[in-house]
Amino acid sequence: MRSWKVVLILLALAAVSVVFLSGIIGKPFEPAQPIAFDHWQHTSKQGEDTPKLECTDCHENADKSRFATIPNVSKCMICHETMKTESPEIQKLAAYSSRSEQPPWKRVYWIEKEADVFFTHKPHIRAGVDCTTCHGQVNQMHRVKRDVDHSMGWCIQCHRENRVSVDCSICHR
Amino acid sequence: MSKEDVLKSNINSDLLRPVFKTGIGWYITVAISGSLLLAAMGAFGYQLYSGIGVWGLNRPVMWAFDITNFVFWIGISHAGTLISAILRVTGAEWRRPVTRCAEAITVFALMIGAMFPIVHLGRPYLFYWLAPYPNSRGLWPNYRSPLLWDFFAINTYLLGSLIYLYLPLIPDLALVRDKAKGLRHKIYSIASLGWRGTQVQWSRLEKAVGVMAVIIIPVAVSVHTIVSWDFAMTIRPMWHSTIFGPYFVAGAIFSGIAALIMAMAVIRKVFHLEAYLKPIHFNNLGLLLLTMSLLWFYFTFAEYLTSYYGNERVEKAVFQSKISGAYAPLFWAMVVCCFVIPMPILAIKKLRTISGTVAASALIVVGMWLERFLIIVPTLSQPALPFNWGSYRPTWVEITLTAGTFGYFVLLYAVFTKLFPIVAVWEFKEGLTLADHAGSVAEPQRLVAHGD
Amino acid sequence: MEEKVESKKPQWAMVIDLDRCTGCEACVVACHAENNIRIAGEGPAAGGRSVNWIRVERYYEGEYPDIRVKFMPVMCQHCEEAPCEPVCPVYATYHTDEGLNGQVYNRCVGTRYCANNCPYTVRFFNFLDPVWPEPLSKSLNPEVSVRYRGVMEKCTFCIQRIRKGEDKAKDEGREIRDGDVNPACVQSCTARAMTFGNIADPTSEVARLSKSGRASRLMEELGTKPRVTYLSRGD
Amino acid sequence: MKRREFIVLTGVGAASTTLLSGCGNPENALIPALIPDDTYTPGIDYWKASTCALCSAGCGILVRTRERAANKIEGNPLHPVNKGALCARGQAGLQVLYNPDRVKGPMKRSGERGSGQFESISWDEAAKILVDRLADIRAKNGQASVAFSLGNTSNVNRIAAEHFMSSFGSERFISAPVSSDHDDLLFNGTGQRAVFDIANATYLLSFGARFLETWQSPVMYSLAYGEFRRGKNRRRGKFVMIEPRMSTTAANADEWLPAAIGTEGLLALAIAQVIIREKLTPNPVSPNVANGTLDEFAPEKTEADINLPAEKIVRIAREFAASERPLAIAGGAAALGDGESIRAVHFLNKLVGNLNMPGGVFEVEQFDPLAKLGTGKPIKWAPLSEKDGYEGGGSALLIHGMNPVFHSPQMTDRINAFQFIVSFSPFIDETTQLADLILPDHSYLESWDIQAATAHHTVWHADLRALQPTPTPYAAIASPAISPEFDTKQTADVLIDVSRQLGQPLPFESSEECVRKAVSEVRRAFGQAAEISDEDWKSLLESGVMTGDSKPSGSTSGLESAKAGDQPLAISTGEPKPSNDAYPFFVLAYEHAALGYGDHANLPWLQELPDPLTSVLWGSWVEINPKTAASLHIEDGDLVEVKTADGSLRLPAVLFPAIRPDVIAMPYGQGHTAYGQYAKGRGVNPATIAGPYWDAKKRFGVRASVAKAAGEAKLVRFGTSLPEKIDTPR
Repeated sequence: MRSWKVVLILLALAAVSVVFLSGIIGKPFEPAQPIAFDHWQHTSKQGEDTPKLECTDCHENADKSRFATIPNVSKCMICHETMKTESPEIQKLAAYSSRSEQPPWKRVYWIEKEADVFFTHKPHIRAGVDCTTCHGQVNQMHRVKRDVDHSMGWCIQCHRENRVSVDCSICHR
Repeated sequence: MSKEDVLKSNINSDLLRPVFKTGIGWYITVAISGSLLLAAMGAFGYQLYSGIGVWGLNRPVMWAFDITNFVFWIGISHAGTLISAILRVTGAEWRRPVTRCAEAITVFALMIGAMFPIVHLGRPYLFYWLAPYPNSRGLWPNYRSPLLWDFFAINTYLLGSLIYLYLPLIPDLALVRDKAKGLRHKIYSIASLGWRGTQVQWSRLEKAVGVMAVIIIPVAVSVHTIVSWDFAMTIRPMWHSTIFGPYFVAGAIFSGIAALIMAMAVIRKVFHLEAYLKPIHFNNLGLLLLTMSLLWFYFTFAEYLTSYYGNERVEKAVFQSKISGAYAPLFWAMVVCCFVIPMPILAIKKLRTISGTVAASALIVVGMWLERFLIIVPTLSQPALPFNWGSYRPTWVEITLTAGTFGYFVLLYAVFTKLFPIVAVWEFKEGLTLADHAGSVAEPQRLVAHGD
Repeated sequence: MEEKVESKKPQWAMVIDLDRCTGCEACVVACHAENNIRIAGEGPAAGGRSVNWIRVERYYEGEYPDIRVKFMPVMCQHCEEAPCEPVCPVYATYHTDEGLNGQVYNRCVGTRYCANNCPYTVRFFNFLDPVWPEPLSKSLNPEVSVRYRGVMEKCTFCIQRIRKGEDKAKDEGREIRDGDVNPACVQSCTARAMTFGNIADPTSEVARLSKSGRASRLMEELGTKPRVTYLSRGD
Repeated sequence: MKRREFIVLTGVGAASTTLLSGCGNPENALIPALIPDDTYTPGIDYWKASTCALCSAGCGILVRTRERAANKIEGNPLHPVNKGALCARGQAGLQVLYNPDRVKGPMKRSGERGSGQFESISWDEAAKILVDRLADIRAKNGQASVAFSLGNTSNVNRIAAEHFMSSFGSERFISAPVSSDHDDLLFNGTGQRAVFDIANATYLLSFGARFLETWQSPVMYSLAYGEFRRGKNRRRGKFVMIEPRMSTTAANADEWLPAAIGTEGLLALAIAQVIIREKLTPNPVSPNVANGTLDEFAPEKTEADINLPAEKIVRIAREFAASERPLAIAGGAAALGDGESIRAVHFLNKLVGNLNMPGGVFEVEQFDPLAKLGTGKPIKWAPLSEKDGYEGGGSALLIHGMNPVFHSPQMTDRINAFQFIVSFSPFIDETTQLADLILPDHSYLESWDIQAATAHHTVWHADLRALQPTPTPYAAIASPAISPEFDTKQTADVLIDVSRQLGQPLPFESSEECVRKAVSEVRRAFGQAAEISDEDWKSLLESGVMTGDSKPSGSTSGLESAKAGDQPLAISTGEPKPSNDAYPFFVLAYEHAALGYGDHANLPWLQELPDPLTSVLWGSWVEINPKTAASLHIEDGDLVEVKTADGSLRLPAVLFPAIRPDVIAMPYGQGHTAYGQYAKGRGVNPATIAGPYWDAKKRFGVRASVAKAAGEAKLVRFGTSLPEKIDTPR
């Protein structure tokens, strides 16, 4: 009788912890992209002929606009017109370019519309915030995954630490 | 056997009959009140799905039936606990058959009243944002808001009232336990918390009930005061009034007693408890009601006179809309219902019969609902800048919700009488014993719960 | 880091010259366009649910034929002692360090208490979800939330334009100047009856005008300390 | 299921505390908008210059676009007319562009004519139908069988239409039959224009000119009015308005004089008589008035007709003449008839000598470089109401920027008589419903255009301590703010296309080329090289405005030689007003400040804009003096029936304290039977009982009866109905 109760309690506990732990150690969001673009290869790979790009080289509007923006295929083709043209992924890219289409990239980070958040890249870049602060070590990633949990508390904490305004209307309007 | 003895021997069977025997009338009551509740739930579902726009609210009338019902039911809830506690603390003997009936009203009215602050929200599913709990947003509720005070006050009152209802129930639960069999026996065993009727248990119960009675009085007073502060803390004409605290408390007790009288009359009739709920109870409560009626009139008069005398533009607009404007029919109906008719009925001894007091009570309940409505809507519909004056008309959704609250109340009450003796058996017996031993200094003999 | 909380934030305020105001209501439509204000439609408007963050109130004085009309644009007065703020149980309305009466739609649970405690009746509730038929929705301002049902809304002094102005000043590495920021109503005003600016800056136009002999604030006696100053018509 | 519905039903709300959630990726759809190209960066505002087309004032606008959609219209600060300000109508232009009821592409009639049934076709097919039918009709009935009905439209479209008709060989241009406008009356139809320096006036007498709402150029005059009231370095001007019903403009006046309807000219002469007899002006007066010929208009003799006390008229006359820079303007009911009233009012200006003076009347300097782009032949506009235009029978009607069936429902049959009707309207309005072919024009925000004129400003020059009248020639260029939202085509381009197919190509290849040629003309006029560099062209499209040199104003010949003042005696003493028991009231049908004469009834922002005085929205109403209403037992909001000899209308009554007891007033604007979801079936059309808006004589002289009618009235108000008072800042 008693042992039966213990077993029941243990089972319940196990169930609860599975639910909780799965939330914590669950795999981060890591969508498959139409082209297997490798951020590491473009930014961090050491070698003679590696480009070692800065984030803002391709996400060129981060310091001008609300959005960092995703590079136009035509931008990729500036280099890839000639470089690594034998790679099947680059051939995919070239195919998009020749059809003057953009690859249907999957977003990794976004803000729910319901949150009414008007996040703007520009002031963060102006203030010298490193891209990795909010986006994780994308420069080390082969396929981009969501590494940072953009909860409101997380935003506020950073604003507080850096003595930036935490006025609601900085983000919500 | 004397009449007294007959009564004594029948106490248990009389008072426990409703618990064990179910008449067709009960089913009909439950069916009717239940369908009212279902209709209200349907209306609320519709409101959730479509938005609160299905109500008749508008700019500037942002509160109407919702908050009227809230204040009304919180007011009704003052019937019980407060009356029973005051009577218990002051040792009024005639209270004994009345207390449970009253306390149940408190809990149910409070449950219904407390729903409205959630129901009336634009986004009801976010009501928990009012609760202070650590969250990833790093946000806390605003302790300056009277609505938050409400949140705490009502929860405290509900909790206190539940305890205050439950404590004196224990011996009676044990009584039912002893009479019941099977599953029912098991449930009541758990509910009666192992009550054996020992001397120690009795004295602890007495003490606990006594303490709760003392505690619950200030809580009850504070609850309706805080409800009144929802209005009084604003700077709206005819809301911003220092008198509102006591005015609301008086009004609450007023409507509460009226509700109690009606409930008692129904129970008396339905469960044939004529021997327990006697004309004396109605007479005494009637006198109390008379006092409150006079008190209510005094407050109302004082409140309106100051507005009238002050003759301030913004306040005058509201005042006039009530006295002679669009809300005049409702206003004068309120005065008639709360004072003009009930006062003579209750003041003249000949009329202060059971049916007399019930009639007065029914009018008072209606009148007090109107009073809440007239506090809220005329002020809101006549803002300071006259360009924005508006009006209000309820939709079927609000009317259904309001009707549903009454259905819900009756349903809860019907179910309660099914589960628990509506007249406190032990308290009643205790009263009889006390009366038998009147003058004796000896420890009163308990009429023990189990078996006789 | 560059974006520190500064000790001296601009304090936004507005002055409305009732002698210039013609009651043309250009400000009303400008506000609708800038702030994604819903089109209520005939039925809801009849039920008192049309939304006008800024409205032109009209009052008659005198009897025919010696009758005069007074127009008075009224929007959120951004009171320094705003009655709406303390009553909100969830801080959905609050005071910003720039002296604005902020409204966070996403935090609002919809008690409507703020609207009931506003003596100016400038708060508007979203009783139902707004309807934006295609392609009308394309004209929505991407810098402003589209409010959904169940939340309160009101004039923000065009917070998005204030932020834009501040951002520009910061880009240019300077303090905010008079004329950097103008809410949509002020920008559109056909008779230049409205002036907006930093009242903490004594050289600003609003600071100068708010000291005018014609200046008064709406229902000052309530102690709300409105940030909107009206200049009376005078003769 | 939408996410919001899901939230509601599951009751979790915004329980997810993170801004990001793992399930689904609804934002993927936004990715394309996040990809920049050569011309566009997401998240950044682009401002495009254009010209407002919602009235004829031609204010300069800037359109804010983001993510390739227009989201705001503001006044162009560089534009000399509106200097950055913009009225309610102008702001609502976005809803012309994004109106859900726009015609999405070319269509041809598929059902009976007037049934409103159309089927979509391609532009090629549409052009073919047009070419074939026009060629056919020309072959059968001659060149003159094609008529072009041209209302408010862009200059580019107008120039294209001119060339098209010229090459077609037809001269049948039909205009909105505005009998004669203010300036035509003032200058006796010479084409000269006048402008009034309200900003610098110290005393303004307006005889019915609603210059703050609808008259001529409301934004320009509103800006001037602001200065008139509280300009720097000047005293507050006094403004007196004469009008039978208080308009929003009159509501701003220091004094409102409800003279009897149609007596504005009489009142002007009465004032003139006082000025002359009391020798209040030092200016010499022409001999035929000095010798007392005006005496018959003495206030004492005319006060009964004017229905104002003589003392009041004398006082106004003295104030007017004594003021430093007095100014009189005429409009509304005063623009009635053949101009007698306007000239009588203008006589006051002459009397006080304010022609070409600061705070006075200016003749607008001619600046029309666009004339060189036209055919060179002046268009002979035939009014639409002229019978000979409608003998029909095998002729074709091309109609653009006009909706005669709505404005004058009586005309429906005559339009129906045309064998082939082509509409260029972007909306299916009442006239377009009769069309056989719809070739939807772009909205003005998708079109090319250019305007050129002279702006007159007299501004207080602080350094010189003097007023500086400075006419400035300017040109405003409108380029498409966004790419076309629907499969529409600018009418000029359609005409270019069709002309080419008919073998008579127009002198420009596209509307853009037309604008470029016009810019060259303007540059030539400004003494610049006609050729424009790409860089200048780009910056011109951004700024939208080019201005020439300002020079002090000179010519007054037009104003001097205008009939004004020389023959003021032509005015009759009051309109004939036989008392009429059957119809005891005058109907005043006036232009709705926001909806105009109904052309903007399809814009929801304007429908929901409360009328400033009555606070009515989304409908029609009739204003009645409360005393009159009481005698008729009519209460505010009651349904009433207004009857004239032409017919009757049922609409809600509004008790309006600022209207003459013998006048009832109702706005034009509503009563559409087509024109999209926001306009259709709303309110009533006063044109059915008071005549079309262009028939001024009829409009201000129609008699009517009012009676309470059975039924529910639909009266929607934003503000309260009560004429309450309030002790707030005034």
